[in-house]
Amino acid sequence: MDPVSTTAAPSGLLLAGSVASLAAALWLLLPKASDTVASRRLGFLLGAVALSGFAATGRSLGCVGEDAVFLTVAGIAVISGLATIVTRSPVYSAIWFAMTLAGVSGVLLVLGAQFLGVATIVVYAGAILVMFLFVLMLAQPSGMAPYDRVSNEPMLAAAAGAVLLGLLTLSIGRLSAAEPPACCRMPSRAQAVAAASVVAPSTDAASKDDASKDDESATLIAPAQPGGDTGDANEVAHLGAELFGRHLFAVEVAGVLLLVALVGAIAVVSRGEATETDHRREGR
Amino acid sequence: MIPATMLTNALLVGAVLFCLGLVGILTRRNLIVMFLSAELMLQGVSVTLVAWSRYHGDWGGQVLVVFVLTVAACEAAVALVFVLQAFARTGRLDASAWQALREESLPRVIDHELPADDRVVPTWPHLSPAGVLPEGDDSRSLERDHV
Amino acid sequence: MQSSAANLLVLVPLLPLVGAIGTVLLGRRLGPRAHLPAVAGIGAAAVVAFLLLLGTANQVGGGHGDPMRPVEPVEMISTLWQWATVGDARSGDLTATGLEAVGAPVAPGTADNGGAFSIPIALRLDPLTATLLTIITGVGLLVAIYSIGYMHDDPGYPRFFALVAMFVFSMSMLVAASNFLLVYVFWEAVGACSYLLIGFWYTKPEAARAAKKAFLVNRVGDFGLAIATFLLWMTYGTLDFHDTHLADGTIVEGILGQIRLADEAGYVGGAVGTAICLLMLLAACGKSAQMPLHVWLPDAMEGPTPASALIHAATMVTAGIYLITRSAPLFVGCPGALTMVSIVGATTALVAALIATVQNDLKRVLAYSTISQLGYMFVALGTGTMLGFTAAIFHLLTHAFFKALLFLGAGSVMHAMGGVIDMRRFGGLRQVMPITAATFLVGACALAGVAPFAGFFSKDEILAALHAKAHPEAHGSDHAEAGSAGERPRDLSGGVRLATSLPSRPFRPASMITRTSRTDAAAAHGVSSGVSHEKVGLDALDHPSTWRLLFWMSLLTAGLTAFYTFRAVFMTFTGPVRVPKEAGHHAHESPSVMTMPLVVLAVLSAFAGLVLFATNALSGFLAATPSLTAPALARTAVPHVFHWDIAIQGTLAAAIGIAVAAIGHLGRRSDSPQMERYLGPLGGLFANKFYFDQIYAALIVKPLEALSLLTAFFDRAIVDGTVDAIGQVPSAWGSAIRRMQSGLVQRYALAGVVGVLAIVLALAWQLRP
Amino acid sequence: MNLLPSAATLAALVKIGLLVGGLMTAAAYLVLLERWIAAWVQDRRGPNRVGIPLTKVRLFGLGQPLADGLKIILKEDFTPSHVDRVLYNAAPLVILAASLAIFAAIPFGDVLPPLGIPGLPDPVPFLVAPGLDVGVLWVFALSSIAVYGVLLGGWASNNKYGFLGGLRSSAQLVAYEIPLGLGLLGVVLAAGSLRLDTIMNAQAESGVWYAFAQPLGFIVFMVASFAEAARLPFDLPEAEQELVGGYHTEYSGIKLLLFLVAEFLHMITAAFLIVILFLGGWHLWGVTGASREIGWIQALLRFGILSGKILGVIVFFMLVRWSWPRFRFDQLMNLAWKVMLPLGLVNLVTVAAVEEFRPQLVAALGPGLATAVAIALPWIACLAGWVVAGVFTPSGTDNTPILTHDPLDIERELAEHERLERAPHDVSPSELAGSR
Repeated sequence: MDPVSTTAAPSGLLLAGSVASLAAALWLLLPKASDTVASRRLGFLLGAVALSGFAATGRSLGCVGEDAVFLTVAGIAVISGLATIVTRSPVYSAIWFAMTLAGVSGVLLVLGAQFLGVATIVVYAGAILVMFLFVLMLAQPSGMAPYDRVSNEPMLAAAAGAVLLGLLTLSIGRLSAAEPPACCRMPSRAQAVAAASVVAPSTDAASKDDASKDDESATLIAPAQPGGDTGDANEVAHLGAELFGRHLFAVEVAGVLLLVALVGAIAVVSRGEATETDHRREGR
Repeated sequence: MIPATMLTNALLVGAVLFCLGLVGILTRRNLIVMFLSAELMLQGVSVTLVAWSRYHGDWGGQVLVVFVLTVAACEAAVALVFVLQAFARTGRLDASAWQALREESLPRVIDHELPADDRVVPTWPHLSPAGVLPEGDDSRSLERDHV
Repeated sequence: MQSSAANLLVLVPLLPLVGAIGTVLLGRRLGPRAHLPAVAGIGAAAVVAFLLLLGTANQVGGGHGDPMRPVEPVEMISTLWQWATVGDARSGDLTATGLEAVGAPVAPGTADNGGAFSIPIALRLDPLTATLLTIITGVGLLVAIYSIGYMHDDPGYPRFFALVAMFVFSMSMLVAASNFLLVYVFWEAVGACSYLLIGFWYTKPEAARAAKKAFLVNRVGDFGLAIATFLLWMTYGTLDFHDTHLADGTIVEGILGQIRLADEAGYVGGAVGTAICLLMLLAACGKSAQMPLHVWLPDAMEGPTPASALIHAATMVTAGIYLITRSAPLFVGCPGALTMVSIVGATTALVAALIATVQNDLKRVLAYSTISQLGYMFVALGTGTMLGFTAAIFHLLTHAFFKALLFLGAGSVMHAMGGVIDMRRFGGLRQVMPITAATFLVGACALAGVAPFAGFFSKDEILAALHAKAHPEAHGSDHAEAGSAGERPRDLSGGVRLATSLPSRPFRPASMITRTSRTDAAAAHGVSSGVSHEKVGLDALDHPSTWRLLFWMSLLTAGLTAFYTFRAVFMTFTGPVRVPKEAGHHAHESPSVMTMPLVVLAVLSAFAGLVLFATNALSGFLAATPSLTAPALARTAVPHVFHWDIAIQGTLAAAIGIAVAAIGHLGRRSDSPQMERYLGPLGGLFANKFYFDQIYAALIVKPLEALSLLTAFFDRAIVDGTVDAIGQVPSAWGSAIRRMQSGLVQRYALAGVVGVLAIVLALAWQLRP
Repeated sequence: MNLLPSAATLAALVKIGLLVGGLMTAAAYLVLLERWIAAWVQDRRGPNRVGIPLTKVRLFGLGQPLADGLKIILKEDFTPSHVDRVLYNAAPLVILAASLAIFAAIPFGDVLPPLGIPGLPDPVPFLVAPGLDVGVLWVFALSSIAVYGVLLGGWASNNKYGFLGGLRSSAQLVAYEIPLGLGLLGVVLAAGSLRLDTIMNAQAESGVWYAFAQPLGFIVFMVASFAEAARLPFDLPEAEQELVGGYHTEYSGIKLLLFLVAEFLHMITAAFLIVILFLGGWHLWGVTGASREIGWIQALLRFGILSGKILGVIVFFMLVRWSWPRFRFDQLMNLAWKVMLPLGLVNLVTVAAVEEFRPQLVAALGPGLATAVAIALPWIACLAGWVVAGVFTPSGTDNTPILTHDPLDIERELAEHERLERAPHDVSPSELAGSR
């Protein structure tokens, strides 16, 4: 695909319409005192309009065939994300967020970041979100509370979010419309690698070291590998090398951070429990 | 390496997720939903980082996402503990229950207009009692009233 | 000699200051001995002051004898440090335009000063200062010793002594300072001490009110001194009394420095000079309780009696006398102002004496007597002659003794009578407290001018000085050498004109006026016109007929003085013995710590006048004071003569007064019908003190109160209202904005997001393609 | 763009079909096997009657799964009125889908001979998603997705038994993922890859199964697998005596079937992982060889060996179920955090050290002796860890419940209950989900 799209720059009208409809949609969808079924339906409709408007503004709807998987997972991510923030029940919010995670994971897989895609599921869906659900269910077993049925300043926040999205879309659209600035141009080495990988996929210099262990040729579960890029056949190995090579210190720091968070969490919780047991002992 | 269209696609997805998370954290009052929204923003950032990383053929973005995951895990652990403590104090997961930082003479912000809970409360199945009922308050139900 | 004398001079104020601080610091710990630091300090200062007096007298030389001999001025300056120095205080233009517009030329020798302004903390020692220092510390010491007995039960015992010592310090500095600004500073300081001592029993409403009144009335005079000081600096470019030898060899001529004193034309006359002198007169009126600012002194008797004796009889009230004496050359340049001094003094003396005749409060009698005697001194000062100045100081000296004696005696009576001071409620006390009665009688004789007590001689000199002015021809022979001085060519024109108006012989002071401000003098006599006529009118007062009137007024005052003094003596100490019941059972003679100072003062009152007059020590000594060595003044020096005629007149007046008092009061009950019932309407006038307070209340206090109410209203309603309204603006803003501080974190976050969005939008708008 | 599915896609579809069919059948017959084993263990008769319908042929009761399946499918799909319908219906689907999707990354080894189909590699790996670089992580990811089925099913049922079962399950699964991962990490470290087939091949090539090379890791992984599969003695989520039926108390009919199938799929997954990671996969010394060039016979042999090993592990699972009593929940958690986690760390460190110094060992001792030392060291670590854990872990030695009060004191229970009612937030999660 041509990296520089030939369509005109995003029309300001379209963008403004998208922003307005997104703001209206968010406002209609967010929990409020004056909710009706009709308003929520209108909100959904407007939301769809707004998202398609943004997509059109982003000018990336040219090729459905190759991007179908991407569109699917991205759609799942975005719609679930919208549902996450507008659903009344926090449990449903969490479920929708899990769906978002699935979508994001899909997006990451499409982008060729296998490890991160799966790690997102493992870490977020498997651990973090389960803990959230756990707490939610413990703290709020009935599922919905009065404060879940109202929002804080929905109109202003929706407008702010929509305007921010409009700005981001504008800049993203301009990014693709314009010649990539010098800072954004591909490094020459990467270009060379890309060119080489198109000609002879198995001779990727970067993956040669691991070729002995790499029995399978480059057939990935993610169908969308534009350009037959095999640079990530050993994605995990590369990422690991990067992590434990250049960023070793940062990894250590992150490990310490995890440890500190763990100790801190346990300290706060166990202090509460200590009082509990004290109370009991006193009662005996 | 990914083409520029894929880049913009992914960036757009990231931007949408980020903004949705932003709106969520600003509007929703349930502490946990607020955290979910924050995580949603992190997801948007992660998508953006990975997209740029793949576009440039540079691993830095993905490394950063790994750290984002790490920090998110830490944040979740600590935040959940605090949410639980907050819940223990107020009995609610309401962010608006914490207003102590307000101006001294200002009154507490109270929701005067709450939407009616329009869900149908189902009638529960009742079993005929067997054995001796313990002495106690009949009005106090051990069941949850609804989901 | 100079350095050691200067070092000693520093001790005079320093020791009482140390005593005051010591009393403040140690007062509570010392308890009943809290007087020790103060008394020790004052006593030491008194010794030092007496030594200095002797030293100065030694330096003056024989001092006695020939007044015709040109006297070498004796002056020792010790500059402790520079208090403030300003390179060019005058903007330069002011000398060129401001003063010329007034019409007074800058005095010669001052223009090159360049506007430099410096205040040296300089102390001076000259005969006048030495005399006054001795009086201050001596009387202060006696009063302090007396107070040990008088104040012994007072809860504010240490405070009293601290204040007394502080007052002695301030007063010593006032007379020892060699700079008008320092004079002003300590002028205020003694005022403050006076205020604190009058209001010593501050829980008593009358005392607090009297203190306030004294302070406020004094402010009027202080204001005059402040303006006078400003004018002096503007006119002479310096405030120092003495000449200053700068490091680069130039000499800054002091206002009373020897260079300027030697120059006949060294002093500014005319409008500016008269203004300065009148403003100083105003200041002196305030401090020395002269009309119309005398009203505070009688009320000041609410303070402790020793304080009254020290401050409001012997020392502080003489500050005005000192100021005028010190500024004598300035006054001599302005005869109108001089005459005003005499007029004010004579009027005050007469009015106060009249009021005193009907007072029943012993201390108030003495207070009005003080006012009257101060008026006497002013009359003498106003003559502008050497004789007048020395007479004034002489009377000051003797008055300090006998008035302190009388006050302390009154205090002794009051002490014994349990605080009662109304003469009608007791009588015949000479049998109860003989020492007090005897010493009081000595003091009364001195005050009344009975020969040979001290008052007789000093009063006689004052009357003589007046007589010389009133009858210049009668004293002509004494002015023989003055005439030749007046015929110097530069003085000729004015002198001739004045000579035409006074054909008998040229009058020296007048010729001096014509020299310093000859155009004004010319205008005064109609030769040329166009300059202000008020000044002419003022100078025109300087006429023998005026002085004749003043002489007779003084003589009348002398008679009245004798009358009211002996009225008080008779009412208090003669007749049947009566003691008020407040006195209880301790109506007895005061303790020796109180009577001893009385005796000392009585001795001084009895013999000081005779000794000083007979030896002529004082006038010879004072003549060495630089201020009094101005040529114009020195020419008025007369040989030491005892004027029999005037003495006889004065004694006659006193005798008449005493006789009338004896007829009215001797041997009668003091609560019997009084003399004033014969006065008719005048009695009411006297008893109400000539309605001064009422007039002030009506003319000044009431309008001021109305104005105050108006301005208060303006201040509170309009000024404060405006300020409050301005203050309400941010407050309103704040109360509007702080509603945003709801405590809801999400709203804060929303505000942050909106702000960031605004910034991003602005940036995007700026960076748009 | 060619809209026709490519050969790879077609192959994937074929594999998926084979897998799903095989797994479903296996699940059904594993139920029968379990009942047989239960009967055998308890010395009674198991199901042995249902044979071919309409005939008298019994076939040892092999028809029983079909009959059971038919019955449960044809039962009324009853949905209680008080449930959250959406999640109630979604939960079994989620858990089944996750359980099935795990198999996308599980290799059956090079069990197919070269087929020569264009567009496909030779030999075709029997693996739905070949080339997935993160196979192990994929397994992890989907098993954690499966938690949602349990959690949501329990919550959506709006039943306190179901709710507690769901909570217990989630806590248990999250807790045991860590020892599971630690056991796995040793293997990953030794093999140098996250791909399951690579790990399998590594064992075949060296001839040393990781169960022998890393005994501690094997034990930890085994125990954690039991817990992950919620098999006895770790079946706390559905402990019948306590929670009626656990998270699927309110389920019936085909939805219950889905849950049960998913449970068996979990067990199968666990067996697969144990075999692939620790027991050499299709490798058997002297029988299969390690070559990648194989013929049909070799391929079938390997498949048979793999299946046999898996069956053996499953039988072991079932024997354990009928041999051991259930843990208490606090014991379960203690085991996870205080025993398994440290042991897993010990294993990981040992393996890391051995792998780090293996080249030096080989250089110093020669290949044979080096391998012996590399095996001996983890065994020493295993024994030491075992002893230390046994000495220092109280819950491992003392199984009696820690009673803080008389459990029969009704008054106190009521007071406690009232206190908790007054301040429900004071209950800590472990307390709520605990033995009380």
